[in-house]
Amino acid sequence: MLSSRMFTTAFRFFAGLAVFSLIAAFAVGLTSETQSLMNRVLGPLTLGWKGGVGNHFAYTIFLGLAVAAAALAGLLIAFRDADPDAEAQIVHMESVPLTRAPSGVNYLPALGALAFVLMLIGLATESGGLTMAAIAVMVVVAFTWTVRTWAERATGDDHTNAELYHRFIDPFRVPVISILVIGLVAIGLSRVLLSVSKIGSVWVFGLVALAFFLIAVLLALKPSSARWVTTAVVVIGAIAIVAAGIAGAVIGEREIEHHGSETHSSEGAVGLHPGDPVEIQGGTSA
Amino acid sequence: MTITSHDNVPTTVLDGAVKDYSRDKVYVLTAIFLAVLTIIEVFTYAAPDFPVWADELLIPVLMILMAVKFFTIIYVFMHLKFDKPILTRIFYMGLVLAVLVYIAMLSTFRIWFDGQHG
Amino acid sequence: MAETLTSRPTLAEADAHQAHAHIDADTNTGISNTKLGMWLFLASECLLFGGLITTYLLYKRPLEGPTPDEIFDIPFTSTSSFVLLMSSLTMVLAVSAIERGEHQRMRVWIGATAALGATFIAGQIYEFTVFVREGLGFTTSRFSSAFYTLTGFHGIHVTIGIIMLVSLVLLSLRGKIPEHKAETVEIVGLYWHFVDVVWVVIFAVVYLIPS
Amino acid sequence: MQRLPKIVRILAVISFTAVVVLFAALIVNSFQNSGKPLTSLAPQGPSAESIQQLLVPVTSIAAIVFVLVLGAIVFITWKFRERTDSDPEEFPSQVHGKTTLEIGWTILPALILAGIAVGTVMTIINLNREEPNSLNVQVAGQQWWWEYKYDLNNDGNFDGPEDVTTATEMVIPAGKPVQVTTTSHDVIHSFWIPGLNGKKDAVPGLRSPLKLQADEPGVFRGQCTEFCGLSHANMRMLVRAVSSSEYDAWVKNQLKDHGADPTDPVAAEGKKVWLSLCAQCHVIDGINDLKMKETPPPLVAGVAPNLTHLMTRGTFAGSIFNLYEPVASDGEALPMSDVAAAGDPGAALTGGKVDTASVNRVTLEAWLRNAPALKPMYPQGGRGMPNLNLTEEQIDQLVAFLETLN
Amino acid sequence: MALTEDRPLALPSGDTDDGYTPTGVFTRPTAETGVRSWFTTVDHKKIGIMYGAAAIFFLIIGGVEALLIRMQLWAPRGSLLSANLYNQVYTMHGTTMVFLVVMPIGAAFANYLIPLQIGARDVAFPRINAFSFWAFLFGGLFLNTSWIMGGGADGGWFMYAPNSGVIFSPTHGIDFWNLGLIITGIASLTGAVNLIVTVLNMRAPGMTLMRMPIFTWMALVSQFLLLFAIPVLTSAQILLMLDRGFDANFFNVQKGANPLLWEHLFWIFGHPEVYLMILPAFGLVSEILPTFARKPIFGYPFIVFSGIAIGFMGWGVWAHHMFVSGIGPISVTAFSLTTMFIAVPTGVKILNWTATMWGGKLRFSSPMLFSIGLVTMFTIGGLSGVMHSVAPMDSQQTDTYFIVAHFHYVLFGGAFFGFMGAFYFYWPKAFGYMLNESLGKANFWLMLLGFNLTFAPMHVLGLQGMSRRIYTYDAGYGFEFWNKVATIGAFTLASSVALFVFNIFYSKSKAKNLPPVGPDPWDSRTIEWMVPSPTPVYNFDPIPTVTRVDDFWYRKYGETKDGKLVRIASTAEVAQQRTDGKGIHLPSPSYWPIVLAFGLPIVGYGLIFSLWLALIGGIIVVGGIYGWVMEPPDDPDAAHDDHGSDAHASDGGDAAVTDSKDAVKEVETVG
Ligand code: HEA
Ligand code: HEA
Ligand code: HEC
Ligand code: CUA
Ligand SMILES: [Cu+2]
Repeated sequence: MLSSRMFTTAFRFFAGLAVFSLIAAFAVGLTSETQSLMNRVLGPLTLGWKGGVGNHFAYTIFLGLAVAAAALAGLLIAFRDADPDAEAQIVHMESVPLTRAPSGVNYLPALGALAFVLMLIGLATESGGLTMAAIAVMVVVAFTWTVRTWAERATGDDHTNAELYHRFIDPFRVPVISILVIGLVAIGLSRVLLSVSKIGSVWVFGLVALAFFLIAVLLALKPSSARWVTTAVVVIGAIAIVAAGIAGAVIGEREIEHHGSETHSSEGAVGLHPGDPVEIQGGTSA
Repeated sequence: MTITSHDNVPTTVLDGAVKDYSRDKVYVLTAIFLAVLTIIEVFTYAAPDFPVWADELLIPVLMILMAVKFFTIIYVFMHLKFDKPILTRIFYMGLVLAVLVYIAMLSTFRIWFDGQHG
Repeated sequence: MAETLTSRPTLAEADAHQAHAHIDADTNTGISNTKLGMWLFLASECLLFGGLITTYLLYKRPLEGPTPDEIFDIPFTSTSSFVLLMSSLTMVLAVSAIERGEHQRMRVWIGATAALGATFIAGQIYEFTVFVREGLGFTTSRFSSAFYTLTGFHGIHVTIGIIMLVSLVLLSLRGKIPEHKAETVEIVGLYWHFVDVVWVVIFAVVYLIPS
Repeated sequence: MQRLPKIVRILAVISFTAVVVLFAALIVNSFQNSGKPLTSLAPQGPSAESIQQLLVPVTSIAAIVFVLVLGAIVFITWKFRERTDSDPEEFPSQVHGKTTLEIGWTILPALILAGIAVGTVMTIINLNREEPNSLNVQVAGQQWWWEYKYDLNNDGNFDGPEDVTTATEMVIPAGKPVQVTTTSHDVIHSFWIPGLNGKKDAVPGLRSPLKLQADEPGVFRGQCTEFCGLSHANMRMLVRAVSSSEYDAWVKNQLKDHGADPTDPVAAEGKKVWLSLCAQCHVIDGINDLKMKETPPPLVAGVAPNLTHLMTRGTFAGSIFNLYEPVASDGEALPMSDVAAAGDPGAALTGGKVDTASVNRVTLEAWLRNAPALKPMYPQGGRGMPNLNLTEEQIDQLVAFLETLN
Repeated sequence: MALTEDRPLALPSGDTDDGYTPTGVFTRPTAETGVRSWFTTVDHKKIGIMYGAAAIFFLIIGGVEALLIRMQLWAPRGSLLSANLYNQVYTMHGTTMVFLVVMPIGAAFANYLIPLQIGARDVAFPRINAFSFWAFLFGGLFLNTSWIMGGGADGGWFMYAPNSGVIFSPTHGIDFWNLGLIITGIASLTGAVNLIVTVLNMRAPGMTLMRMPIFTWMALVSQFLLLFAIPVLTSAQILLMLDRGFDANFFNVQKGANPLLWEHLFWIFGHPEVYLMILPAFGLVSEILPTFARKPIFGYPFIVFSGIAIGFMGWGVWAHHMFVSGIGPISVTAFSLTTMFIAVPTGVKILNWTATMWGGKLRFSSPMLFSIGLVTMFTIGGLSGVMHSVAPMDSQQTDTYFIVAHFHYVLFGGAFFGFMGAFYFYWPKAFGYMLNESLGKANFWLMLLGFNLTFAPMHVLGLQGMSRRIYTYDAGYGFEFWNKVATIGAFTLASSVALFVFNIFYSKSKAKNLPPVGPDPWDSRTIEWMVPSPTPVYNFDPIPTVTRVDDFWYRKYGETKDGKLVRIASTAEVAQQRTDGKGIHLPSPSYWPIVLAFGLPIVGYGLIFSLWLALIGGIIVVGGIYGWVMEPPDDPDAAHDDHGSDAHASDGGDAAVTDSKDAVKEVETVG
């Protein structure tokens, strides 16, 4: 299978680039580091886990380049970029139409920008969580965007392009979206529940569930209503939950009384608790 | 197990019956039934002195309610009632085994007599 | 038990016919492989949850720290039990919808099931947070370890179920769940109901029976 | 290749004969139990005897069943083997089964087993019957030695002032039933004196009963049989059954404490060393027993062997070393002694004078010099006795002090 | 499902440019031959062979560990291994032999033979099958990497708490043990679901349950045992993992934990486990004995039902491993009695096998020799089992070498002898050449000798007081002589295993000059012998219709009224010819099983060393699952009809409803 037709020119270029950047990163790390030889060799090899990498900046640049090039090379080999046969096979046609400019909206730039701003806010307010989350979003955006731009220009046929895109992105997107949905509801709602009183939490909880249920019933009773209605309900619901969650988090948790005061004496075996250090005093050494 | 290899049965018994909502009605009624049972369960907590489940009877009552809910869900929602009996047998194998084995195990801990285990 | 002498060279011909003459049922039992497989899996899950429930029963009286009676918030847990119960209804309605070929309705019901499931998880996060604040950490006592492990494990099952449900909606939107794959919905449904059934047991055994 | 079949035939004959000879030798050997201190086939107390009374018939039944099955198979394989001259198209009669026969050999084993079951149940009842007037001893396992607590006043408490705590060796009166309660301070161990009874696990947090009784005075060896970590192999136990008068004297001595300072100046120095180093783990009644209750030793088990009456024991460190050595002819004791023959404390057992000449100083000093080198232990994890880096002088002083602990 | 396809699909014909897949790694792989094909195969035969090969690899590891044990115990105060190392070696020996040798060999035969014996083309979920294998292999390798990452587990193969806690075993060995066995547990569980569905759903026409070959029956019972036993172990292991990694209190005695909890959970798993190890061997012997006695198995229904009975009763006896743990006399009595009566169904089997040979015309080929070896050696082990079941006797015997003797007699003398016989029996079917008979017989006699020399003395050692799991013993206890004998025996045994390995290569090199073996070299009885040797990828062409037990035999022979056998057709007439397999649709290979399985040990390392690594592993697993689910159901190349629906599905919605009706059966959602 790894026949030579597999390796397109583009793949060779990127693969070569990856290998050379890797070597460069290693060389930079090795030469600019001052520790013992073993650590100088190990450092660049283990990403600085054991040993040092010398000139951090150059090492990172080269390593980043290597990773990026390797990713692109992988992508190219995965989809046989620029191989008309491959595309033809996807559309089940003898040959492929010519490429033309992509169509359709692309919300990724906006999302990326938003994440960037959030990151700045995070940095300014020194909230590590926000910064990390924003960076994560930016990585995802960059990744998706790359795949998408590539896919949009792959062939001249929008269907084919979409199919290519989905083949690649769905195994990542579907679980991520699913987890986001749960995370959103679960975390948002639990913040709200924590901020209201004990009785209130039962009510809020019950009512939210009831609302979900009733909306579903309404939508199900009129399945003919346009798709945008459903979409709108989902979007509004999501926004509401996020907003409520933020509000709940801002208000903070209610006062919760601590129970575990009265400790019953342990009836188990006598002995040390696992965490306690063992100290033995030695005599004068012989 | 009497499985003959040539039963002419369609893959899903529930197939066909296009636009037939009668089963939905059954489901809704079942859900209401389950809800009522759950309310009774909650009442054992809210009104612990109610004669039906006062004192020793509490645990039996709860266990019975639990069992009824359990079997209602697997029979109606999970279609065991409408499906091939072999599915019921397979599931029961696991269920009965689990119940018997774990009860036997708890018995060796003498857990049923208050305060003896530990 | 001896059988009379039979001449059977015709058998080879019979074989040859069989391969082309079609068997009507796909399988010997008339149940699809995936469905049978799911039921087998659920049967084995009984023993997994059984082990955890047994552990809980053995350890439900702690030597130190809060006791179950002190800590449980029955009204709240009752509500969340209701939520999970109703999600079983929406699930079964979704199965029923796809069997009729109503894709949009199926997506709505599945979406509702997922939303209710996520609500349940929210409730569990809330409950755990409150318990921890009240002094019942995971490592506090034998009861706390057993309780969090059992309910947490159930929570993980619910979460996996929700992921499957949302994935179903997304796939359905992409047209990947045509009628002939309606059974996929039913099978995910089986899993979902089973998780619900486990909660029925947990609710009674863990929460309602006083220690 | 041509000659291989013949070799194979010779191999077959050799193997078959060798296996038959092996089995015969094993059967003969299992009747020879002298010189095997751990054998379970030579009971010396009522409990072990009642097990033996079950073992003999059950083993015989098993042997008979095996001989029958094996005999049948040998016979069949001989009688019904394919002969070289037989007609390849000649087939044996095709029997598919015979229900009556099969039901027969379903029921027959069931009946045999029912018989075994009756004997089993009776023996279990017998072994669990409570004996009146028995001596109560709590046996606690820890890594990797045993602690014994005697409830001498029968108040259900093993820690009262009239009670005795000792380690490593258990002294019991011959002819009197002893009700042992097993438990553990760390992991699961198993208490087993094969000559007196079967074993019972020592489970932390659990207390399990075991009945022991020795018919005659003597020394009974045992071995921890539940895997308990690093030195499981080096965790033995020793029961010393003595006449009842000797036992009473032993108890009387055990109730004494060792608060008084030793007269010998070297031993007095040793006591100081002991106080500064050893007392953080070991107890000597009258010296640090009260303090130890406040600051338990840095050990996972929470206890180290009680040394109050160390010299009344014939062995030490999980009974793997002799504390007293029968004096060797050339005066030189081996560092690793032949512990199958347990050391004998002699008069020291009941508080008499310690025969310092026969004390196994070599091993005892080696133990103090570097205990983990003699017995694999894990002192840095709080399990076992550490190497305390003592000087030779300190060791001599300590041994002198320890030798006063009769 | 895909197998009962009504759409005729061709096997990829060899003439197109083989190995070129235009859409790269995101299509299904196609290689049928060559090294790469083994990594992506979903063919039950290849998977079965890989199970066998991996098991023999692990056998050598476990065997070398056994030899180390024996060398250490050669003389009193052996100094080859330190106490610490010895504890790791014997723990890993037990674990390896049980989980990575005997269970997978059972899985190997089940995988290879079940579809052939029931007349199916493959198992129900071919991709899951591949996943099971890879998960087992990676789990096993993961377990063994502990040797180079800080030492193996050191708690004994049943890993009693609290000795398995961090305080008492601070190295990572037990974590490796725990997570490795969770991974192989996942493999076993998915394998069990798969094989049960296969047997229940995919039998050939006429193959009713009571016409199934006995091996299939026994394998079915043992898969049910796996299905229900594995989750019990998993639940216990989850508790252990939480205790070790997250300070839970399940086995923390300070907080009132009860160490017997682990013992119960382990043995509730453990006892069914020992039966699921022996039952496949019982099944194999039930195939071999009638073949070489040239008469039917005596009392087919009794053999089948006693197997089922063993399966059921096996659940009610677990506490016989805990007679002395302090569970109280009533429990002891109850479990003592239930245990004893398990000898009844087992005895039925032994006696029925004996009766099968009675009146037969016995040919002593190597498979037959090993089978007779099983019948006799297992009986010794079984009878010592009955001796343990008498609780008072067990209180003297438990945790001594008497037990070690018992379980090696049942495991080696039972399961392993059966497997050896089956290796010789089925080798021609799987590989197309016979193993050398003379070497085979030599192998048997050497193994019998070595086996008895090794383990028979352990009975006496145990009764005379030698405790198990001791790295050393002292002189003066009378243990020296028999330990030496056992050590000599172990090396004899090793040489017999080596002889087997040699035989494989020797026979293969000689096979070139010999005529090819036909489909039916032993004149056997069941339908797997109808197909050419080695088995073609498509198994049967056409699928046979089955009319009775031993269907193939009765295609060759007829019976007169008085039970006389008459040949009615030559083997060549009734056996199937090798065809080009055109028109038979087979499941396509896939990358995802190995990808998914690869993620599991990474999660394992992550849980031990760094949760970040676990996250990466988790991403591989999740990506693997979704890649799997969304994988094109079939290789587009292999499809004749248009997969057009894929192309215009991207606008979502109900577009795909228009799928053509004849695609309805092309479902392979998870398989
Ligand atoms: C293949 C695995 C296998 C099999 C089949 C068996 C079969 C049996 N086992 Fe065994 N057993 C193990 C594997 C197995 N065992 C292992 C691995 C351990 C140790 C685990 C450890 O501690 O590490 C163990 C330990 C073990 C113990 C615990 C010992 C202890 O630790 O104290 C006991 C106790 O009862 C026991 C009993 C039995 C019995 C009664 C049978 C019966 O099924 C045997 C039945 C067979 C026969 C009896 C022979 C044939 C019958 C006849 C010819 C009919 C006539 C017979 C009579 C009338 C008696 N086994
Ligand atoms: C199926 C299971 C199985 C098998 C096959 C074996 C096989 C063997 N076992 Fe084991 N054993 C167990 C399962 C098994 N064992 C279990 C479960 C335990 C309990 C563990 C515990 O207590 O936790 C145990 C424990 C155990 C002990 C007790 C340890 C102790 O308690 O301290 C001993 C001691 O002698 C032992 C010995 C042997 C020997 C000599 C073999 C021999 O039969 C091995 C023979 C095989 C080989 C030697 C193969 C290697 C071949 C070569 C090296 C040559 C060829 C090489 C090439 C061609 C490359 N085993
Ligand atoms: C950190 C704790 C610790 C210290 C300090 C310590 N020991 Fe020990 N000692 C032990 C333990 C634990 C054992 C039991 C070891 C075994 O047998 O496995 C033991 C065993 C012994 C024994 C054998 C007792 C018997 O009956 O078997 C003697 C004698 C002994 N120690 C003497 C000393 C002396 C003398 C010192 C001081 C120099 C000392 N120990 C310091 C923990 C300690
Ligand atoms: Cu203590 Cu083994
Ligand atoms: Cu068992």
